[in-house]
Amino acid sequence: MIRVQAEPFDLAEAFTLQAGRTDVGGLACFIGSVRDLTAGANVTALELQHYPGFTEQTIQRIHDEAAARFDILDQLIVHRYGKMFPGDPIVLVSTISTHREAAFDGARFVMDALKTGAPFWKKEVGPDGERWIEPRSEDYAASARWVDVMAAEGQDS
Amino acid sequence: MIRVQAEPFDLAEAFTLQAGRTDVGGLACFIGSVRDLTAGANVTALELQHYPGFTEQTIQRIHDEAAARFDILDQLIVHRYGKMFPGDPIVLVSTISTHREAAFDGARFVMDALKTGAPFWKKEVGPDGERWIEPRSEDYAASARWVDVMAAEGQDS
Amino acid sequence: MARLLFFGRLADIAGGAERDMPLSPAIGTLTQLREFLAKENSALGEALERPNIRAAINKALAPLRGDFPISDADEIAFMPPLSGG
Amino acid sequence: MARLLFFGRLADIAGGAERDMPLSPAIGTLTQLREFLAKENSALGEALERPNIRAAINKALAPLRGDFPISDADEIAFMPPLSGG
Repeated sequence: MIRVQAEPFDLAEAFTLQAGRTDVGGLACFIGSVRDLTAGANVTALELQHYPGFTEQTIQRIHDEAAARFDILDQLIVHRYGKMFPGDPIVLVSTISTHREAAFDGARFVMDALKTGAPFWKKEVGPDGERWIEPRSEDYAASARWVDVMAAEGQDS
Repeated sequence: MIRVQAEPFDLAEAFTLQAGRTDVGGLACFIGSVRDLTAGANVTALELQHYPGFTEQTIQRIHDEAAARFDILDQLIVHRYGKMFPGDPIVLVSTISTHREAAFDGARFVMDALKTGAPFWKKEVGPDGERWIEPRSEDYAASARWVDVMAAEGQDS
Repeated sequence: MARLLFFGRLADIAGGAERDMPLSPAIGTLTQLREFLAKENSALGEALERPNIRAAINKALAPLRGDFPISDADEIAFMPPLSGG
Repeated sequence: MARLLFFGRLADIAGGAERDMPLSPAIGTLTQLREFLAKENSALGEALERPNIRAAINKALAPLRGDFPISDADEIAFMPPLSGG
């Protein structure tokens, strides 16, 4: 399931995927939060803009791609938009699988894909004003890595 | 922090690492649970034996190695022993970092290291009796991978 | 009436995140729209020239260059590099 | 009195997970202890020959083969492959 929302989410939602199940060997989850310092600049708030409809649709596509590529039983992606402050969670990704490898791979793939492929735009607010921020070069490299991995495994169709 | 205990643990403990902090960009966590089916055999219970003292000391060493190898701010490893049933969580690993890469790498390293390096012995109980189980060949490969990764990066001393 | 959407820094440059605009017959492709906008606002024109800008027509990605057709009922979005997660 | 600990399947083969045993002067190394145990219980002797068995003396890993010294006050653990997580 995917959700895009302005409201804070409950971190424990990460674990709802495996509630009542006995076929889950591993659950991997990731929480991304606002930091008070990025690239050496102080951050007092972060504003995430999204494109209603298009954002959900794009995240759903990332979700479906993860489901197709990895042996995961289920996954949850929750992403906030709006104004957030240091310490506030922005995104939650959780995956379950019979074994840990697919759970880890799935969660990491989704995070890498969100970083450069999810329609959000981030404005950092700091003591010196506001600035739009873009993915780091490491983020583009991380996304590209999955293309290489899949090509190497001959699974990219 | 590491803990080895017979009692069930609260999954939400995974998130205590980042409580009140504003320097955390990513938290990665993993929960390993008892499955009702392994390698095609039904499982009604899993008994984990440990070696009091030695088990804690070995997990502490894995913890310290993860801290040295990855740019993580903090980590939590909780591992149960004793009799568990399908659906019961066995292990919780949680890591926090400024960026997601180190958090993911740290959590995965710890899990891979626990699988083949933590002093526990597992007995599966099923309808056909009991059997001791050992790591899968994939588990040994996963542990060995980190040695290769570190050697390739020239960080293994 | 077409609806133009500018995201991220593009909204600052365009002077607003949304704009409703009738498309004259002379503006029948994304490239023609970009050229029209560049004439009005050269900073916006330059910003839309950058290679990492994406466009979506009615919430489907569309090539920003070339003669991708647009019509007067379309929602046309201009997006700088995405940054989720 | 030395304390022997057998973990996992080794406890089944040894007939118990723990055993307190005085070490005679003839049993001064891990190899000599293994040989002694093998004479008593050939199945255990064979199990301890397997290359994936580890030993720990007073909770520190020790090489199972060779002349690693042991003494009458030691806690000596024999461990089949570890499987955590």
